[in-house]
Amino acid sequence: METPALPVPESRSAIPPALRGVFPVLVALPVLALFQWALSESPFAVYLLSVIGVNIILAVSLNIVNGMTGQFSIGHAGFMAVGAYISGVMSLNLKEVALSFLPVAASDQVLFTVALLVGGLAAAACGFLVGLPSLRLRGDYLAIVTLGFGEIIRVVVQNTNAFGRALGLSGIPQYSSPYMVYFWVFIVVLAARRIAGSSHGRSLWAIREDEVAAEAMGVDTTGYKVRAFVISSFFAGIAGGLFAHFVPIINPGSFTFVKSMEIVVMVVLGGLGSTTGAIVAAIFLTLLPEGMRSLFNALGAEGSLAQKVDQIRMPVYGILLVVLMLSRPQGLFGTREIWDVLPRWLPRKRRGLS
Amino acid sequence: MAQLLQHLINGLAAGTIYALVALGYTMVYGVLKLINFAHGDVMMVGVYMGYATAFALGREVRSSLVGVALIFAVAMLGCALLGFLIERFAYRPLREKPRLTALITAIGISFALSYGFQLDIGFLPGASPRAFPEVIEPREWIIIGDRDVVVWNWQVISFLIAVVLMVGLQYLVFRTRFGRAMRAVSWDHRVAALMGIPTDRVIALTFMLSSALAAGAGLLYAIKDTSVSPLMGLYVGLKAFVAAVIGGIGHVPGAVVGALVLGLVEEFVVGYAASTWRDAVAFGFLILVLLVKPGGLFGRVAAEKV
Amino acid sequence: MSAVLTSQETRPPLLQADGVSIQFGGLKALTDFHLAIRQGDLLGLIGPNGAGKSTAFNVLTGVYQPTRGEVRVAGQRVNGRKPHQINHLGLARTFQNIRLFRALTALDNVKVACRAQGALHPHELGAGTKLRNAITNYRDWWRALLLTPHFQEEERELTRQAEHLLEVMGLSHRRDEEARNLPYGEQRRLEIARALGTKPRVLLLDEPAAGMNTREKADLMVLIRKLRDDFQLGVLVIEHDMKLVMGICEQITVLDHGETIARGAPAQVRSDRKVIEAYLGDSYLESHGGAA
Amino acid sequence: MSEAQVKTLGERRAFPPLLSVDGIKVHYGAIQALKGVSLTVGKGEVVALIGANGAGKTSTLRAVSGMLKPSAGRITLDGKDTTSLKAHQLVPRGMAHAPEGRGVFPNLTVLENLELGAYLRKDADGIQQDLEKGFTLFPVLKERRKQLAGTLSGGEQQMLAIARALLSRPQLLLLDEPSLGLAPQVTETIFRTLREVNATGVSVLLVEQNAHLALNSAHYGYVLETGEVVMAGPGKALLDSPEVRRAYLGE
Amino acid sequence: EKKTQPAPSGEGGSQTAQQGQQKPATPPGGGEVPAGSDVILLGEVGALSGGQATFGISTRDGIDLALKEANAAGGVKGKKLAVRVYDNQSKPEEAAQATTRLVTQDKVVLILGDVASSNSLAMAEKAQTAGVPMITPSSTNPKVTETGDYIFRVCFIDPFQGFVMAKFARANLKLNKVAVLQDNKSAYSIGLTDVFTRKFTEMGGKITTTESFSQGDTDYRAQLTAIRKTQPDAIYVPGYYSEVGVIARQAREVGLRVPLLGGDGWDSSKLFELGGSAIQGSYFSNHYSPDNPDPKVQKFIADYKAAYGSVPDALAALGYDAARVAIAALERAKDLSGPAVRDAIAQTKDFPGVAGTITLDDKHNAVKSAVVLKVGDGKTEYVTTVNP
Ligand SMILES: Nc1ncnc2c1ncn2[C@@H]1O[C@H](COP(=O)(O)OP(=O)(O)OP(=O)(O)O)[C@@H](O)[C@H]1O
Ligand SMILES: Nc1ncnc2c1ncn2[C@@H]1O[C@H](COP(=O)(O)OP(=O)(O)OP(=O)(O)O)[C@@H](O)[C@H]1O
Ligand SMILES: [Mg+2]
Ligand SMILES: [Mg+2]
Repeated sequence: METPALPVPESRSAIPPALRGVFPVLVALPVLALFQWALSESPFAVYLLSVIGVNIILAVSLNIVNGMTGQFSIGHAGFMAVGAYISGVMSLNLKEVALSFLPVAASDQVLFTVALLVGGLAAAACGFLVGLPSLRLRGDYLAIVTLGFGEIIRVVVQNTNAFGRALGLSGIPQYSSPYMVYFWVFIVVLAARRIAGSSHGRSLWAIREDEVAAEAMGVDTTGYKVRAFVISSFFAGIAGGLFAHFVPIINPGSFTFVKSMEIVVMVVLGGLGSTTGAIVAAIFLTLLPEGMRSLFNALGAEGSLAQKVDQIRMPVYGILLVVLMLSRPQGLFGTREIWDVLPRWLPRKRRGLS
Repeated sequence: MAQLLQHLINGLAAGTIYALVALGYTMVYGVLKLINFAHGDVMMVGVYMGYATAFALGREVRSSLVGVALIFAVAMLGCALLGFLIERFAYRPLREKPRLTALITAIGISFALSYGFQLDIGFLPGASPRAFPEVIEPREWIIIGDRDVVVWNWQVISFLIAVVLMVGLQYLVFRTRFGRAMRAVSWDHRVAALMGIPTDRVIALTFMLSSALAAGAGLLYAIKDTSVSPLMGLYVGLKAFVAAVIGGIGHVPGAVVGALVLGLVEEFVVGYAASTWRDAVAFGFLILVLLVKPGGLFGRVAAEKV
Repeated sequence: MSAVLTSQETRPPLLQADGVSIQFGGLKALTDFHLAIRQGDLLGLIGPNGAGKSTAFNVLTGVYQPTRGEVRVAGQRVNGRKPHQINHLGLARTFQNIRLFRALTALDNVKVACRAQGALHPHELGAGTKLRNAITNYRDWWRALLLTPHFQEEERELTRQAEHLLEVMGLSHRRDEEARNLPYGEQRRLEIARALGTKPRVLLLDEPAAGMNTREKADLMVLIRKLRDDFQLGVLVIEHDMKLVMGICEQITVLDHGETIARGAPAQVRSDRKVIEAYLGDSYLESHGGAA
Repeated sequence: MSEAQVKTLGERRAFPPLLSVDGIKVHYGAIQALKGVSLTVGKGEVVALIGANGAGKTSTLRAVSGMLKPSAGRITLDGKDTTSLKAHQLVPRGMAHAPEGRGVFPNLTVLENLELGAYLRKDADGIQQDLEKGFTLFPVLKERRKQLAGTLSGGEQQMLAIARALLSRPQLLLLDEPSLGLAPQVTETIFRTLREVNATGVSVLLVEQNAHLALNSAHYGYVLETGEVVMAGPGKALLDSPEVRRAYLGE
Repeated sequence: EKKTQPAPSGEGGSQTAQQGQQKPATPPGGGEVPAGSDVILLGEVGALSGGQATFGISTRDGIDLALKEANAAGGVKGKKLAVRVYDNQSKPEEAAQATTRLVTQDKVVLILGDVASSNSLAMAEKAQTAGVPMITPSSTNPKVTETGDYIFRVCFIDPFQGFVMAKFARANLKLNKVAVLQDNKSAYSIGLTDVFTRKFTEMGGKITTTESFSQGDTDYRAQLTAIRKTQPDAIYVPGYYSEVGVIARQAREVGLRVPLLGGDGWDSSKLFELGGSAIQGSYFSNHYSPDNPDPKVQKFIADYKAAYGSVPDALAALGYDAARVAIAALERAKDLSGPAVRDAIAQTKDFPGVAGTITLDDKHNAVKSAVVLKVGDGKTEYVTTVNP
């Protein structure tokens, strides 16, 4: 019944070891294409799913730092902003450019991917910078540095003409598609799971549990912390890039510390360290406000009082957070994953190596 | 020169308000190691309580000494009660749980209060800012030259209040039995209970004190800047929190010094450099301080005995 | 005894402290501390509470930086090195207040410490290796992300090693139990297993028998000897249980107020007047009958 | 439930009753740590509780001092039911508990730690006297009175914890492994102190790994095994019993 | 290599600009009301919570009033009007989400909103893609209507307003030196600053300094002290009333006695409360003057007061106008499909709004005159009208 806290890659498997690394990707690509096709008639579902996907990427990536490594970062929106703006500016400038050897649509996707990667790498570079102080700073002090960093990014954007200042960047081509978003969701989840199942993941958990002991057992704690920040902010940057290409307007007001907090909420609500928990929480918290909207509509939102109802969502959201946290303080799944807590009759994940 | 002096005074005045709010953060952090993200919003609620009282009292009464005292009393008591309720229902049940969970409920409370007060339903005030009535009639106390340098009565008053409160709190925390109990609870409330310390009561009292302090700070803030709005707690709260960290969170004089320094830094950035970069400089300064002194100006990073 | 000593001298010390001192504020926690551990040694470090024993461990392992003196591991000066680097040179320890990774399983606790390679050679710590380390590191991350066969093989190898260590320490039945749920005595043993995972040359044990009953202590004595022999270690033990220390250590260093007040074979130390006054107490003499 | 299985050796000296623990059960989540433990401590009596690691000794003390609420069973102190009282409510009734892991407040100075021990006392003079007494008992503490307790060595912290517990002038003192990590000499001191304190009428419930020491200084002892009392008897009698000698003294 | 496809900011014509090249946008005309339905559903997205809530709420009330009046008068094409209002929390991504929902799920025929241009831009992208017409009441940034042919506005744009105040300051007030205090978080404020600065210097004036603050601030003493040093004749504060009132007080406090100048963001009955006596004697450009004796303006003011308890501000007036332009267009349109409604709106000419007569030009912007008002004791005084 008690499952190991750390997932381990499967050992008994029909897939030859050499293929195991890429196998999930090979499976995912056609599935995503199907998914994309199924959605083609429903712009709102596409939009909502994109938001959910971006939030999943954010939550899962933040979980690498906050959940696995036990560092307390509350500036994730800053990294997201870096990715969003860098890739956004790139796409705006390359809007009229196409690769001659490809059809226009394909060329756009290629350029978009490049823009995403550049944005992600820029965010990763920032993550490296922010990770460095973790050499000296612990806990809440590190948290406030990440927060400060996020705010600095916001101010920089707000004062840079190339980034559109307060108005933000508008008219970014809407290249983002559920296919792309969920491809990255897939990548980030896979990466998080594989990190968790490797010696790197164990080192991160060790840092979370006891930094002094980890260091004494030969874990380069600073190095690992910095790398956790780099990876986590890379994906935040990717999330930002995806976000910029479907909204498709970005504005400094979208990347405030309130946004960072929302991501932290997803991670904690899901259960610190639980990747599937972060996913479920991200889905739930994104759908919650929209669900309230549907509820109010069903109650007759065209009435006069109902016009005031939509703004009730935010305070209600706040109260719900309190209630949820009180009823499940360890997060949805604690540090475990969904298959560890689902009832037994569901197909269970095989025990891995350990 | 005169301008420099004026900036100095402005900076100190702004810092004073940060200081009063920061003291509340520091106190709660001191006992619970909880960053009470709802603190700024409690302050906001306090200000609205004072606002309502001021209106109920009418123009005459509210600017009398009794009136002012009454406004402060209502707001501070009201907030103490609010603080008690928040602690009782949102934080206490999570005391044995991981620290981050309480942080999330704090965020939840913060959202509920700030966005809740933006509603224009029932007694809630609605989103638009209001002018806080003049309760302390602003008077110029020191004027140099052709109003080159002006010091206002409320600037001096709030500065004095901040200093007195700081000294008082420092005394409370380090010289009294209650303060000792607070510090014991902050380390390990289970063991503290073994000393006969009623931990729940100590924590509740700390919260009430810090919330009352927030209300007082908020009123001084509203008197100073005359404008009241539901999101005011968010902005002031964030800055005050930064100030508390600069000083070394959990450290009482540190909070005050950190706040004054932050106030001055912001003032001088705006006054002499580019006002657009104020927030960036403020946070940059914070990061710089932490890099040099990882526990803030006064805080000690508790040397962990291995 | 003296014959043994001379033969030891011919082997180079794996861990050496030369005139190490450290101060906390005004407090001299450790003064002019000397020590040399060679392979096969089983040394003891005793002294009254607050004498500086744990501090000595902390200085040796890089948790604290000495204010004066030099620490060498495998001949390499390690002053200023981080604990993990010193650990890589082959120095592992346990903690007086157990510091396990509480939420991790017993197996994972050990796996954290297990690394593919053994202790580094001293020159591998020199300048210029930083870049190489960084490259190796990122390469390892990629291997983990791509689940390369090499990575899978390495994971299996780590698991095998860790399982073996658990078995050696008699903890196999606790493999998948979270560390925090283990009884105290098993937690102590798990700490030792974890330390062994780093493939050390020298093992430092800080009060390994604390919280164990007499019987468990007796078992531990056997175990420590066995570990030394099987893993070819040098071992340094801090312990307040005289039966254990006197029973297994070949040489004992006694600290008091940070200063070394005696050093020698158990019999010698036991009858040293200064040691009796500062540490053992007269009643110890009475109950053990070994008057000087 | 397990009352019948307790093997009792020898006669217990009669003390007026003080603490009585009656069939308490304790759970940590799914783990049941105590499966119905019963024991009594008389006024002026020293009672030792021995048992292997994880037997539930600490849990028993925690339940007695109100740190844990037992899920079943009853605890009475001085004739009053205290089962549902919280820890801080038991202190004024004469309970003092020096917990496992010492529980000193590392962010407070040694002196402040000691003063907290006397938190509920109002007699400044008496406190001062008891402080001095503590300092003569443990002179190191006097030297270090201004030092933060967190930087004390392990043994020093243990002394501080005991001195602090004594400062509340308890009627019943709960000690959880007081000799843990102490130099032999200090262990001596502590057990001597324990006897002295006991001589003034304070009852002691003592948990120790060092069964030899504990049973030697106790009037009565209980042996705990996996959450149950399996044996009880006067200290000396237990010491002589072959089971105890084999299981806990390694003979 | 250049793309062969046209840039998406297609204008005029009936073809929808295709934003997402990978698949064709939904066919235009999201607004088919189910046959037999007796309600025409409009959508509105506004900042009802967050930093800009106070403006969003005024707008909503203005729109609400217009719809009530229209329904009382029998509705449109024999059907009642209803509006579904979604909050965007003052964030563009929420605006985009709410708009997408309105145009594709709720199938509204037309969409209204918002104040802040970045939110309106996000809405415009989605409305344009879905082929649902959108009218923004009060977003003054030129970019908004450039998004595509389905996007309209009933207010003038930043360049015009900046020009109005520059001209007024130079020609009427004969000012030489003006300092600027802008809201760095607001695109609107930055836009006005840019135009004002350019025009004012072109006309021979001098900008002594440009300082900035962030929406939500309440302490402007540092900026004002810095401004004071430059001894301007006036301070241009193109912000919102929520900040301007306090700025005026603090300007007096640091010894600045010169008038403040501003734009339509000032217009609110709250300005007098927040600014007290300090704001008196200042000027701002606006869409309409409540002093306007025109009966339809006075009726609007009276009705609004009766319904919501305060004098309508410019945002309420513009919300009201936007809704009425929309209603009129729906009435005119041959059916309720997107292109038909779009074409009907585009034909709006000499529409008598309370905030000026509205004619939409070929860029879908309202060509209107602006008024300059002077702040008096508890009310504004009409000073002059400036024509485009
Ligand atoms: N980080 C620190 N800051 C200040 N003083 C310290 C620190 N670490 C240790 N000390 C002091 O150094 C002295 C030696 O402590 P140490 O822990 O080495 O003792 P020890 O010999 O291990 O004692 P014990 O047997 O009780 O564990 C003690 O007096 C302790 O108070
Ligand atoms: N906080 C806790 N959470 C979960 N299980 C616990 C906790 N504390 C104790 N236990 C379990 O309860 C059982 C009894 O523990 P307890 O600490 O009372 O034993 P003990 O006799 O004091 O042992 P030791 O000699 O190791 O101190 C053990 O199995 C232990 O693992
Ligand atoms: Mg020690
Ligand atoms: Mg125990």
